[in-house]
Amino acid sequence: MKAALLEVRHLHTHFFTKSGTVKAVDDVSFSVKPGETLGIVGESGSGKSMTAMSILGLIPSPPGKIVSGEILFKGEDLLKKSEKEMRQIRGKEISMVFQDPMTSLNPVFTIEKQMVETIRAHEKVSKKQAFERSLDLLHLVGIPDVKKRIKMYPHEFSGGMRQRVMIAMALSCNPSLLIADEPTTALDVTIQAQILELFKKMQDELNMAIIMITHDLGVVAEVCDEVLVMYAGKAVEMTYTKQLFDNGKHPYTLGLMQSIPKITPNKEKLEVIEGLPPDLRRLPKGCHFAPRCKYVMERCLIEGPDMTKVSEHHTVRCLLYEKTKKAVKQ
Amino acid sequence: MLKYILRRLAMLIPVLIGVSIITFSLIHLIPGDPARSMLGEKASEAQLELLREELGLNDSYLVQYGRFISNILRGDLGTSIQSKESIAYELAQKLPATIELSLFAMILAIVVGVLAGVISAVKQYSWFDHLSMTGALFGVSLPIFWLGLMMIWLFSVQFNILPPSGRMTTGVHLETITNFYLIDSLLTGNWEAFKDVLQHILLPGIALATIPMAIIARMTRSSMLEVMRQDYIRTAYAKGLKRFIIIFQHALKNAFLPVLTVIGLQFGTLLGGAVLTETIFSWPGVGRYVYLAVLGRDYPIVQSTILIIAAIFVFINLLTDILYKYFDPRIKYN
Amino acid sequence: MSLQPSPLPEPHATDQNSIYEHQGQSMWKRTISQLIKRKTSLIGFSIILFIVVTALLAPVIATHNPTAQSITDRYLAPSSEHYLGTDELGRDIFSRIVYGTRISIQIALISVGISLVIGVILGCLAGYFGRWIDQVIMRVIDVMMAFPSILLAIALVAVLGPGLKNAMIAVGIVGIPQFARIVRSIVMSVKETEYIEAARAIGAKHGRILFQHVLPNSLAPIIVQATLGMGTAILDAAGLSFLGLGAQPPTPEWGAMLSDGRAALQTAPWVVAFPGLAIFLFVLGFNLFGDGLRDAIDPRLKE
Amino acid sequence: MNNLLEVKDLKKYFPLKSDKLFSREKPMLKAVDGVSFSVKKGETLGLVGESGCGKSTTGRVILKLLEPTAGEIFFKGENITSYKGERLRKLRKEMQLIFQDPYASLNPRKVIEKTIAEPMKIFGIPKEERLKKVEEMMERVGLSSYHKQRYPHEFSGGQRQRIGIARSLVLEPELIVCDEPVSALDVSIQAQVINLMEDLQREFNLTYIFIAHDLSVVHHTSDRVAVMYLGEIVEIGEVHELYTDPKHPYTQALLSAIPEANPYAEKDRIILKGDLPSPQNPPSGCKFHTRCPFSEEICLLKRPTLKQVSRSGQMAACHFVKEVVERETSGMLSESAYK
Amino acid sequence: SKDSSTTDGSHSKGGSGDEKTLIFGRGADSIQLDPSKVTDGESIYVTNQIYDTLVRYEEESTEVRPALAEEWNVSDDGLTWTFKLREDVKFHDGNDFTAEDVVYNFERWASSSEFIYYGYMFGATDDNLKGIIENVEATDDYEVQITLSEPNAPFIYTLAMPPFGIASPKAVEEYGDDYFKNPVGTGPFIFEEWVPDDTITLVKNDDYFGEVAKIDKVIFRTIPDNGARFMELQSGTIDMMNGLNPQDIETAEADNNLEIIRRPSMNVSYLAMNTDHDGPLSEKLVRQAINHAVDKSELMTLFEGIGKEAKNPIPPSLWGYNDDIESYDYDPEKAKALLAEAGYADGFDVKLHIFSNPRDYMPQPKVTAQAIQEMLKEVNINVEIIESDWDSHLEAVENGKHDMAFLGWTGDNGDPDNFLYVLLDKDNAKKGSAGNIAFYKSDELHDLLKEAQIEMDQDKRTELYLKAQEIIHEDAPWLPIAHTTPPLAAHKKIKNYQPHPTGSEPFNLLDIEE
Ligand SMILES: Nc1ncnc2c1ncn2[C@@H]1O[C@H](COP(=O)(O)OP(=O)(O)OP(=O)(O)O)[C@@H](O)[C@H]1O
Ligand SMILES: Nc1ncnc2c1ncn2[C@@H]1O[C@H](COP(=O)(O)OP(=O)(O)OP(=O)(O)O)[C@@H](O)[C@H]1O
Ligand SMILES: [Mg+2]
Ligand SMILES: [Mg+2]
Repeated sequence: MKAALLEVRHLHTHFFTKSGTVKAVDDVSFSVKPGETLGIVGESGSGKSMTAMSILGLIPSPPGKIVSGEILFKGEDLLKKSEKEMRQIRGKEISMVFQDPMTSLNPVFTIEKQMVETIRAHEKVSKKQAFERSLDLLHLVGIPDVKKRIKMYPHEFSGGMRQRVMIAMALSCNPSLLIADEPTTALDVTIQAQILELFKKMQDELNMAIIMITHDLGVVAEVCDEVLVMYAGKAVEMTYTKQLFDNGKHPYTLGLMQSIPKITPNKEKLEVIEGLPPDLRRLPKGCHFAPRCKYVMERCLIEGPDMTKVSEHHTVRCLLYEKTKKAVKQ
Repeated sequence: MLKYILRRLAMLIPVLIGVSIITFSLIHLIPGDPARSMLGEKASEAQLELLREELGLNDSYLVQYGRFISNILRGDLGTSIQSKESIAYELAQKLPATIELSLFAMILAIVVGVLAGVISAVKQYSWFDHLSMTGALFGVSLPIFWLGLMMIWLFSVQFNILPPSGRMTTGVHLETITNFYLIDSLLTGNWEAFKDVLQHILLPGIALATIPMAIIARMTRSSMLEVMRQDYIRTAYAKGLKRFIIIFQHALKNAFLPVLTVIGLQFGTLLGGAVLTETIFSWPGVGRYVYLAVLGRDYPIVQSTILIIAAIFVFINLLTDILYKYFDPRIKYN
Repeated sequence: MSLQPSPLPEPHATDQNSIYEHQGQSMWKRTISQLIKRKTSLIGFSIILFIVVTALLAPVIATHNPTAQSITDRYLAPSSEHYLGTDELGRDIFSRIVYGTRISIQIALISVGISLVIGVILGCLAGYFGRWIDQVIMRVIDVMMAFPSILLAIALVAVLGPGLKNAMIAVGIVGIPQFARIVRSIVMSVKETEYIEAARAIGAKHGRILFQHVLPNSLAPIIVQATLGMGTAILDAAGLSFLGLGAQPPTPEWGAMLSDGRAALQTAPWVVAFPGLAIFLFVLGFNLFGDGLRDAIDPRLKE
Repeated sequence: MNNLLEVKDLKKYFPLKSDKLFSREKPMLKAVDGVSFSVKKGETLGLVGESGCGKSTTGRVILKLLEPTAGEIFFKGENITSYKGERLRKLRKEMQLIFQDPYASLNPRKVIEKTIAEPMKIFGIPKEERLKKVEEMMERVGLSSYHKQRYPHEFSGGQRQRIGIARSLVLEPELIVCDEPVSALDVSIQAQVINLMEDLQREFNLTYIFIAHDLSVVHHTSDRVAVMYLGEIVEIGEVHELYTDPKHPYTQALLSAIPEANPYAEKDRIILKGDLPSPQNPPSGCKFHTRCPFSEEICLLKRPTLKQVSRSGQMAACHFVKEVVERETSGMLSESAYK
Repeated sequence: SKDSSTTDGSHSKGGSGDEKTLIFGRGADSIQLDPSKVTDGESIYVTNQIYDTLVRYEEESTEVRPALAEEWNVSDDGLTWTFKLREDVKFHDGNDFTAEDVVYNFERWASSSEFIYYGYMFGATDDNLKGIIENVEATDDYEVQITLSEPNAPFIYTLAMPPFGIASPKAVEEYGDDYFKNPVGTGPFIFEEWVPDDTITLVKNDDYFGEVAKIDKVIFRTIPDNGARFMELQSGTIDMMNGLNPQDIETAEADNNLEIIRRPSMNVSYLAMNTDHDGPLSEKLVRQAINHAVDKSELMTLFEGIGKEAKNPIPPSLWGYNDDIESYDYDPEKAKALLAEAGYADGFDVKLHIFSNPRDYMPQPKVTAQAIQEMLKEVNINVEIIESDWDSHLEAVENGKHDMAFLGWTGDNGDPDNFLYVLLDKDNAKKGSAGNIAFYKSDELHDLLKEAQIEMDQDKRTELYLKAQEIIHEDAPWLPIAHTTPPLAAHKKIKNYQPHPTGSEPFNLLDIEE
């Protein structure tokens, strides 16, 4: 087995706001191996983005703070690095693509400027060289007419094109890890297909690890090797993609999969997870999902479960499986 | 771009016509007899009538307005009733003083305001932030005529370190080239004069700069805060750029746009404030000129000067619009 | 910019959307609690309260008759008899400033009232009906905005004749464009919201849409602008009085007091200093409170 | 069955501001450009397409919230295209709208009771009846009556959407245009709202025009589906047929692009090249030709019309699909979306 | 010239150069430098340095002494005046001064109504632009004869007024319309430069026929604000100033470097009551009551020592002053009684028009007005103060729009006629251009004043004027307020400065000693 490229252990990221502490990331652990794709799914506000931002050390502070945990990248704890060292990692070792391509590029600079400065921030190359490299990268991600396009401003690009530019920029220093935070959510389906295709192609060519954040199980099924499911700041289930779809364990995961309409000939009534996601400032005692859970037990309202191994490479945070844990232990 | 400028210029025409109508009608509603102002207390009724005829004051308003406009288009701003001097000439004499003071104040306001705003935003809730924002709040709440007087009292009366009035000490020699004394003294390398001029411009400059400075600082701060929240700033961080570059290049260039508009509008405050400031500091500029003309009901001056000031203001705003376009590639001009 | 297809909505439900969360009738409750939390707005509110109470209780607070002269006692320095000294006619500055609060409040209310009423009407018409109505109104506003405001006020007072009443009218007129523009832009953006479309879809008429939906939702920024406008009005009116175009003697208007005391700047600086401080405090109060109100009502409205 | 609504060659052009100072020809944005379809009573017509293709505009024109540039709208057989004033207001009782953004579609200054009651107030329904109806309706959409005096911001997105639905139902309309009613909601909430809408449809015998860009949702909710591209309908047909046997290359690409929640699915994706062209300046001929993998010369020159491509009434606008009047199973391409 | 904004040498600062420069600060700029066309003091103050008149006033009085004319005589009928001119005089442009030049100037003044003072002093009208001056003739290269149409007692004094300064005909012709900013005379100083609203620079005339100036250069600098001007004086950037705030007198006196110089008084400030309006002010009793109701000694404190209570329209320094008249004493009770007698026991409302800028004879109009407002309140008269700038004020009061108004007068030529006839004769109570803004019409007074105008014997005239003042006192159209000694402030190094009662004086005797 390959050694993990990135390993996150018991990450806790909290926001200390006037109206209370938001536990945006609340005990999340996972690991990513080189060349593999990890998907993180979960509903809005479940802490997906903040997990990613924690890795890059970009939690807005104040009010945010990484309270505890370890983030080991190539064996070194990123949380112990200085701001200057982190700057050397961001954009070079780990780069990121954001959800909204319309707003992720600086509107007042040309694409050229934004590409070139990224390269020159990390490598001692001339402007000319950086420019040449930018042209190559843009070409690689499928921007037509690169020479002309590179002189343009972001607003002159469509959403899909901008996302390509973002990806090109993220790839400019050959990162070993690419974090994509809902890179296709803002795009139309046909464009989304293009971008997902591009991701696959890039991964094949450049052999980097990808963390793909999404709320769309379809995307997960399509591109991810492994999946982490998050709910209300907590990691609730992690396993291989196929395993999750075949044999998902957590009631939330199950509910999620049943509530999306599928294109099948027989239309049934949709299964529904009743209720609303909790307010992260006022989390219920015990299991956070308990108020919406079909299988809720009395214990669930009192006890917060830990991540439990249910099988090789499959962990779940649910009291239903605690027995299994004991069994495995024995 | 040129097309845009031309279009914007064309759009100014109705505004300028409106401005001219307002100035014209305002001044014609002012009670009082200009002929009497001109001839003084000892003139006879017949002399007055003669003069009225001469000035065309007996014509219909429409005829007078037509004459007013056609004269202005020919660069003839009329003649002062009191001094009998061509107003265009007198304005040309006083405009440099006002422009120099306004620009000095504006540059002061922009430099200090933007810097304070940026630092406050970057170090939100720090002592600097609190201090400069309190200062800015005081700045927008201060009556500048009072501030001017208090500064005179403090610096001229109590400490006697800065002069209370004028542009330059009488007797200091200065070759004038541009009529902007600061520039002229630098051009001729006349350090004594430069120091003297600087001392003179300091107090009125500060008084005039106070409000724009405060507003620019507040605007810059909130605009910076807004921009710093934007996705592309997060992108810049994620790219591993230096904080300094992110703040002063990526953020400031975006944050400056709304500030630019405010700067344009603040020229209005400045030109209006010049009336008060120039009066207090005996600054021989247009503000004092127009105020004295209002008091003396030298209405050709009031009419022409207000028109010119409004036109200048309108053009400054046009200029900021164009600059805006220069800074913001997104703007489509329609 | 506006014609590009908008990106698909983000599937956010819990965070953001503060612009909506901060509205609603209970906005007032929320606003008040927000205001109380903020030190600055609380200070601003206290200042305003202090001024209003001073105005109400002027006869009780004042130590002297504000217009009573005692020429032999002119230019007395501050003392226990005259807290803030006396002016050129031996009048008690403290008492004059105390009574001056009444005038200042009156100026603020009347001037802002004029700007508010006319500005809101114009802004609503322009923003709601658009087309040529908007064109006409906005061109007029453009022309008004082409004049530096103090200059326009001076010109207006020159026409109307000096005096407090005319100064208030001039300051009010000069303030119209601000209101009209703010109201217009709010009305335009509110008009585009889906709940207005919903109202149209259920067959509501213009009057109902305007008064039941558009105006109530435009109220917050208007109130903020009105609060901040009070400070500006006082400053402008004091400026006019300072130039001799505003309040006339023996009215204890602060700007006029300052102007009258100017000749004695060297010998009796307190005659100038205190009325100026009073203006400053008054304006500061409204600015602090207005800022706080804006932040409390909607943080996005900032500046 | 009767057609409740029929739309013929509907067009909506938005004037664009010209770049030139003086120009005779006003540039136009053709948001909806010749759309025809009909909706039967009690059915749900799905309207899908990429962002900006004119779905919402179509919905709004039908409701006469926007004046059509050209074309005709028949509602219950009556031509309502030129209805104005009072007659139009009467019509509002029968046609309603549900919005996409649950945050923006409720007046934040009104308690929800007033919001829900407002349509009745406008139509002069007495207060007593109003109150009763509001309570009834709230309960029906799953809100408790103690919610009545609350403001919209005190509700979650899903709940707000329920309020919006209640508002559009109180007048007991026949037709409801739902403009992406669930796309702003989280997956788990989305399902709740979809279920509710389906229940209501059955209960009140409603007719829906269901606008969405999510093909799975449309599939789930609709009886028939129309696919729009740049202001035109490129394909329309019964839902199963359309999804299993899409005739138009665009529909095919669209369907193949949906990421499927099935890790075992091995799909041959049709990846379209390029972006959606701008409706300000649409391509000539077949508007899809710039992205179509099969485009030929004729596509640049001639605009294809909708023609029947299957016996059951499926229609597509492509030069390369055969017109079918008889029963015939042929398409130029056929690939099932079902796996 | 436009390319040099001010002069070189900074004498005022340290006396390093050999040039002696006087920097004189004042509140307003000159309007024109052609004295024959203006009436404002600031213009005349400068032209008085540049021009000479045929005769000049004595240094401290309004008696006349030779100037351009060495000697003169008048025929017994008082109609023909002969002037013998100096022969050693040159204009600043180098031309010799001759009798023809005098004739030219008189003809110029009589050519148009633009020459306001000429018309005003010699009774010119639009129909008769010459007025009482029938003929001016050069009887010799250096002799001029002036023939009048009627005797005019103040004639010779009038000729000493600065507006009648003799200009160089060549220069007048050469500059045409621009002459007003290119003045050429024969006076002790030569015009050098004018930067409007800023400075006017004059240099000494080494060829002056009289006492050649001790200083090399005079710069008049405009600093509108009284306080600011005083601060400049304190910091030494100007040497001398007029228009001192009364408040600053004490400060100046306490300053070791400064000195207050008081100009002898030849003015009066008053409150005129419009007798023309129906209502209380048309009643003599009411006007007397008002005179009784105002405590002038109290008012004088507001004049900070530069004012003296007035009881007559003419200042005491003038001949013909009637010191026997007894001032209305301050007695509110009596005032109330008089009001009751007139039927106004409950008082009445009245408007008082005042001007905003200080003037020599009334340094604090607004404050003074407020003081009077308060005093009249004691006797139930409610005064509303209406303040306007000088021009609007004049316009309003000359048209009789006021109930009561402040105004004042500074004598032009040291003749009582210049006060009494101008300010109180019924001839001058015409709406629109009234000098008599009380619109006081007394035939008795009119006859006296007319008689005095043509009477050439000074003693007889004195009699007439004494009588006139009695009538005025009794009818009380005015509340006379004060005669002031307008203060100037100067550095102690300024020597030999002798201010003249008429308000302006040449600087040729003045010197600067470090
Ligand atoms: N600056 C902040 N202050 C306070 N709370 C914050 C802040 N930023 C994020 N949060 C909270 O942290 C939680 C997790 O946010 P995060 O952005 O990670 O969610 P997400 O899973 O990415 O959701 P989405 O799908 O909407 O992007 C949310 O509840 C959010 O409200
Ligand atoms: N009022 C308007 N003025 C001008 N153009 C408009 C207007 N409304 C819509 N458009 C344009 O018409 C086109 C179609 O818009 P429409 O909102 O109908 O698309 P849509 O299919 O609903 O897209 P989305 O999925 O983004 O909601 C777009 O290009 C849009 O920019
Ligand atoms: Mg996120
Ligand atoms: Mg839409």
